[in-house]
Amino acid sequence: MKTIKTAINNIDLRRFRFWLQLFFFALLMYGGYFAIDLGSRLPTFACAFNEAGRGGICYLFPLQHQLGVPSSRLFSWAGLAVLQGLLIFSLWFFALNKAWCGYACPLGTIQDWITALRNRLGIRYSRYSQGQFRQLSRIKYLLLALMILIPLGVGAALLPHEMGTPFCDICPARMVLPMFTGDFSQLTIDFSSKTTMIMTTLGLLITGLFFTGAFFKKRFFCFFCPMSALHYLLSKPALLKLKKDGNKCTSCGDCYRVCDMEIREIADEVNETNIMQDDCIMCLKCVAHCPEPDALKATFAGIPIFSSTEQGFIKRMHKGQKHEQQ
Amino acid sequence: MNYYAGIDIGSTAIKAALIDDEGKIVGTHIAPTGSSFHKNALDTFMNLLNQHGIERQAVKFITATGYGRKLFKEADDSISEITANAIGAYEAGKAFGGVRTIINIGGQDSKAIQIDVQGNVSNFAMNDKCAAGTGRFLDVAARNLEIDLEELGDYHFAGRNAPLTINSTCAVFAESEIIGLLAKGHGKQEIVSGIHYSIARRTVRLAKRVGIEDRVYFDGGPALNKGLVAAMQDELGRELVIPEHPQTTTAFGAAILARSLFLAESKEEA
Amino acid sequence: MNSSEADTYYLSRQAREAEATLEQLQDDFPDNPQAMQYFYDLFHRVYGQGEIIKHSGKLVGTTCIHAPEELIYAFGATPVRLCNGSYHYDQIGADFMPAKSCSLVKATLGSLQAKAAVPNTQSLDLIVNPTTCDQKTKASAMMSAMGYKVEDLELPPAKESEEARLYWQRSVRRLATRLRELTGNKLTRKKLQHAMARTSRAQTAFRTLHQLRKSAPTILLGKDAFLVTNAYFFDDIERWTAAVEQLNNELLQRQQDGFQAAQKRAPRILFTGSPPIFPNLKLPILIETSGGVVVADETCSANRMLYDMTAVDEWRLNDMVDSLADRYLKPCTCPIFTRNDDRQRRLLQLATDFKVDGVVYQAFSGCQVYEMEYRSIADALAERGLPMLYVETDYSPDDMGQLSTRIEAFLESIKTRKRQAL
Amino acid sequence: MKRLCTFAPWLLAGLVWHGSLQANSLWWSESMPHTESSSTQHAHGGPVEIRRGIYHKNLWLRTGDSLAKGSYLDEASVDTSNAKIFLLDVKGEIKPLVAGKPHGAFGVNFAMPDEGFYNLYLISEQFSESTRMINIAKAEVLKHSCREGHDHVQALMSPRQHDELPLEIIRLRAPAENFHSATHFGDNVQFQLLHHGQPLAGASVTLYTAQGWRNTMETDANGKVSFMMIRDYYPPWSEFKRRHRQDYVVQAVHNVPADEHAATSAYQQTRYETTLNGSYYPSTRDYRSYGYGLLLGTFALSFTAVAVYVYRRRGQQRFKEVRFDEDN
Repeated sequence: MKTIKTAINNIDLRRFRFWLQLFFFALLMYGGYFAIDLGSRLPTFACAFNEAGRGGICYLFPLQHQLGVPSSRLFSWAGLAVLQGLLIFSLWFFALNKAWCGYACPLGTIQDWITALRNRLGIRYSRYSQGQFRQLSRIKYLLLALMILIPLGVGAALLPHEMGTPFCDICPARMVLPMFTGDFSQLTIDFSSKTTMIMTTLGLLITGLFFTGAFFKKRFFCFFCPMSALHYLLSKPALLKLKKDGNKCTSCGDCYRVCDMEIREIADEVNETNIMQDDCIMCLKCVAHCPEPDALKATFAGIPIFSSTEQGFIKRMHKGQKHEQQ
Repeated sequence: MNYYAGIDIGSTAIKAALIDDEGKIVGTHIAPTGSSFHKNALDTFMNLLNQHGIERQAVKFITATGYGRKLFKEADDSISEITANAIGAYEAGKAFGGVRTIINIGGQDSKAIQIDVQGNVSNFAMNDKCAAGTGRFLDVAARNLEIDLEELGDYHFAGRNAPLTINSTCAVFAESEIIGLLAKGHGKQEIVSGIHYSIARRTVRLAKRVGIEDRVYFDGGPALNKGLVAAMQDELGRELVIPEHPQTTTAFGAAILARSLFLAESKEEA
Repeated sequence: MNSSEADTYYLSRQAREAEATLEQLQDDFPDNPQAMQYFYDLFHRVYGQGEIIKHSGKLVGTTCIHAPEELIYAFGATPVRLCNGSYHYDQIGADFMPAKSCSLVKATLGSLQAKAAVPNTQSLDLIVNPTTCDQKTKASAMMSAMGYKVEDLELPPAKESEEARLYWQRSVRRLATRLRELTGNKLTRKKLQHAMARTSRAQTAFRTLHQLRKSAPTILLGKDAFLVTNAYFFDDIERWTAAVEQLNNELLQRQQDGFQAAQKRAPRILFTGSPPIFPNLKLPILIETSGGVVVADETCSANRMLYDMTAVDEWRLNDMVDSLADRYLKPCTCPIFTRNDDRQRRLLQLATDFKVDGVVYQAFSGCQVYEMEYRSIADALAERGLPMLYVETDYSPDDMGQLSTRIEAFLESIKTRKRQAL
Repeated sequence: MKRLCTFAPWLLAGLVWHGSLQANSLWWSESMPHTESSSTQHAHGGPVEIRRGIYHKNLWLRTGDSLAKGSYLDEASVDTSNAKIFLLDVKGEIKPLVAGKPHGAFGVNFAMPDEGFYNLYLISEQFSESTRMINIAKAEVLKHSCREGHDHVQALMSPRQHDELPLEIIRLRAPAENFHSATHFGDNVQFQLLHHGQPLAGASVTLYTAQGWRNTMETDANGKVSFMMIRDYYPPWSEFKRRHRQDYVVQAVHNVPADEHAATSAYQQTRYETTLNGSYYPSTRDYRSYGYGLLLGTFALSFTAVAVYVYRRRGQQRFKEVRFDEDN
């Protein structure tokens, strides 16, 4: 048992994560062609607009539809469907916590590929300053609130029907993901009504911004994603947890340095054991880059599955130096 | 009948103590350290034996302590004077109902030791860098005032008005300050009590660093000086436990340790 | 005496002091590991005979652990740590330093002042002086007054905030520019990566040594460990790493054989506070001759200098230089920073890892930052039930008497407590 | 406003003048006689009335020589006494219906309990000089509600025909058609002309749109004919409605010499005329513009890229930031 444990703790996380992300990407983007259907309550961006290939549907799409029904019906017994949807979403979510973002989300995977491309081109990545970080990380809650209120407004006939799925209109995944199954129809401005025109324009502007952002800033969009906000509200009871033993931490800041989402608390927080933050995508790069044995670990239902080890750290950092032997 | 000896080779005086099998004190002997302390230490020990007519072989175990402990070849074992003082005070203190804090003012240093209920040293602080607040300070003052050490006590109580505040923190400056006060026509009594209070204040500050617990044991040569004891009690605000031979507590502690080490060794052999 | 004889004279007094300490290290303790012979000879050659330190490219002296040596290596220069531990240079330094000031800084300035300094660094091309404690910061003006080129590496007074971190990263990058002007070489990704690899190999060797010293009963005395890390100041990094790896193998062998470097119930001491620098290993030697054993330390001449490693996300120049900056600032437990929570946590963790019985806290007289932290460290350790001995000393050997009394009393109190606990 | 106009070539091909709508042509229509908004709701099969959960469909009979001006019937204008109206429902049973006057015009209202296609037929017979004229008006209506789910759709998709009918047009399904798909401008719609259930080759079939465009094609060997739906909805941009419904009627005329049937009648030939109505919507290409979409997307991308580049370059000067160029 011990050897398996050390073998896991010393794996090359970068390669493991690349293949796992590729697997989830294929599952969620092309699962449909193999008649895979994981249902419509997935806590990740399995985009519904990728009709043919999708292996399941991102929960935000049906959520907005359900909230968009006329208020009389929504607040009647029929409204239970929303709670039922939320329940299934939570069950899916409790399994992997925010690892859905770090490993499963196709949009996240694409952003990681863009980052890898930037790195190969030798272009420096940007970081937010601390002030920017605090303001920007509030946007996702604003988007989540809008995503819930607008459909309610549509249901109460305050807003035009075309705004039924407001977030899906502006979400870059709607434009980017169908492209991977050859469907470029989303890259259009819909002039059929003023609302759709504005929403699709916003969508395309954000998609343009998405590509540049993802190029310069690691995991650019995950910062503003309402799904991550929704995740965080449910993240307490999740099974997969990120634990830190503050006593073992020498606050060397390695975890903060490699964190794609630039979360400071991971290095500074030494009292809490559960250090899950709202921006965290559980990519576990921090655990891989922590030299202190068992200072950081990911536990599934209490059982540590991946914890930081000194040999693992040294192996990974050596791997980074191909020229070391010269 | 077995006997056990403890020799405390201090900076100014060599003290030897002898105890019997039950740990009762048989006798003590004090002699000035002088220059060749190795010979003097041996002589003090032999004098002590002769006084009580005990052969050298009867003394089963000798423990040396104090500055010269490592160089006294006769000794079977050596122990630091802090631990020895603690053991000695703990034993002697039992008669007074147990002690927890020990203040020792030696010839060239002053120590404050805190012991726990079993008598182990839990914390200690030493001032051995500066002669102020040590026996040396009293010797210098007595010489300047041309008074014998033993009379210092009486002068302390004879003083009519309030003791002067000798604020010098250094024994060398204190000398010039005393001469200055004499020139101003202050009485010797006020100066002596002033000196006692200055030493008392310094020593209590040292003790505070260690933490003062009930029944404070006060030993070392200057403990014989009643004036100083009064000043200390005034500063501390509590009674002090003074043994009748304050100078030999450390040597007594070393002797007790010698006995327990010997008994432990003999038990191991048996 | 004209200057050359004076130099040899100084050399000889300095050499005698070093030789005395070396003899103490070797002869007062039975069965030292064979692998330590490399280090004894190294110190004998460098300190005793004043052998010149070989270096490739420019010689860059650093007065603190905060100067990133990987950066200096990457520019083709060789770093050498100038902190000096000899009482002899302490006396020379005392001429132009206040009476109650840190012996280390006095000794460093003294060695820089003496032309034939030991370790013989000949002509230093540049001194990188991180602005850590007050006395080292003020010392930089004195060094430039002596004619040395000095680069002040500005260190933030607090390290928790993001501004401090960015400020420090800019300082390190400015150092890189200065090094580029000095050496004329261009910083490339390959060179920096190569330098970081060498340093991380050295750190890996140190960490293995660190893990090995956790074994109880202990297999290596603290004085040897300090000598090993002190050798890192000036020795060639690859030779040093090889020697430490050899020592590790021998210690591993010792561990398997169940070898005991000290008696069974010797109190295991954690050494912290002002750094013991050869030849001022007076306190560790005293502890170990009085029956204790220094199993772990938290000082900037050993653990704090080599323990924390650098993690890099993208192997690109900017990211690597910033990672280096982070590694030298964030984990540092130096008392010059405003808060010392990291240091308390580090000490408590070392105490648990190494099953430590007592802590010896050395503070050079005149070093206010360490003296001021004494109270908070004492409370933190008392909470854990760990006895701590606070020793205020300097490089002069004449307080050995008082020190030995304190050390012995402290060790005896631990021994009786341990016997009680059995 | 660049509109993709794909039908220009077709228009220029010239019109083949065959049969055309006469005054007595009959066809079914879903458009309301007068456009007050009643309780109809939009469903997948077009406007329906939902009473106690059961969908009810209204269809009105119209006549005239052009779709747009086709007039609604009231009792007197056309002799519908011998008109037979019946409904071929999803299960294939035939249920005769009684005409009524829903919303004040001659039409029929029937319930559609089951999911699937309902065929409504009206057969009326007339005589004039020497020909017997049989007019058949057919309407194919879909009933679907998403609540019923979508697993049964494939089974009910295929068009049904009624063999006794002398002449019938059925609309053939598009390859991946389901209950949610609709005909759009520019789509190819295929029909099949059946004579007593057998495909009729060589007959001419004409498609009329509400704006008056029409096109006539010959049926091929197995009676199939396909039309490209013309785009004839050009509202000013702001009034464009994505769900604007356009009606069309497909008509076929077939003359048969008299002797073929009852010997006693005093006519030489029988003229069968059948119509099938339907509707179509604007295609997505009409209101979706790739041009603007890609323009905006690339503008946003390049603008932010340049902004970041300038920020990084300017960022260097402001702080005297030391940056290393990565190319070595």
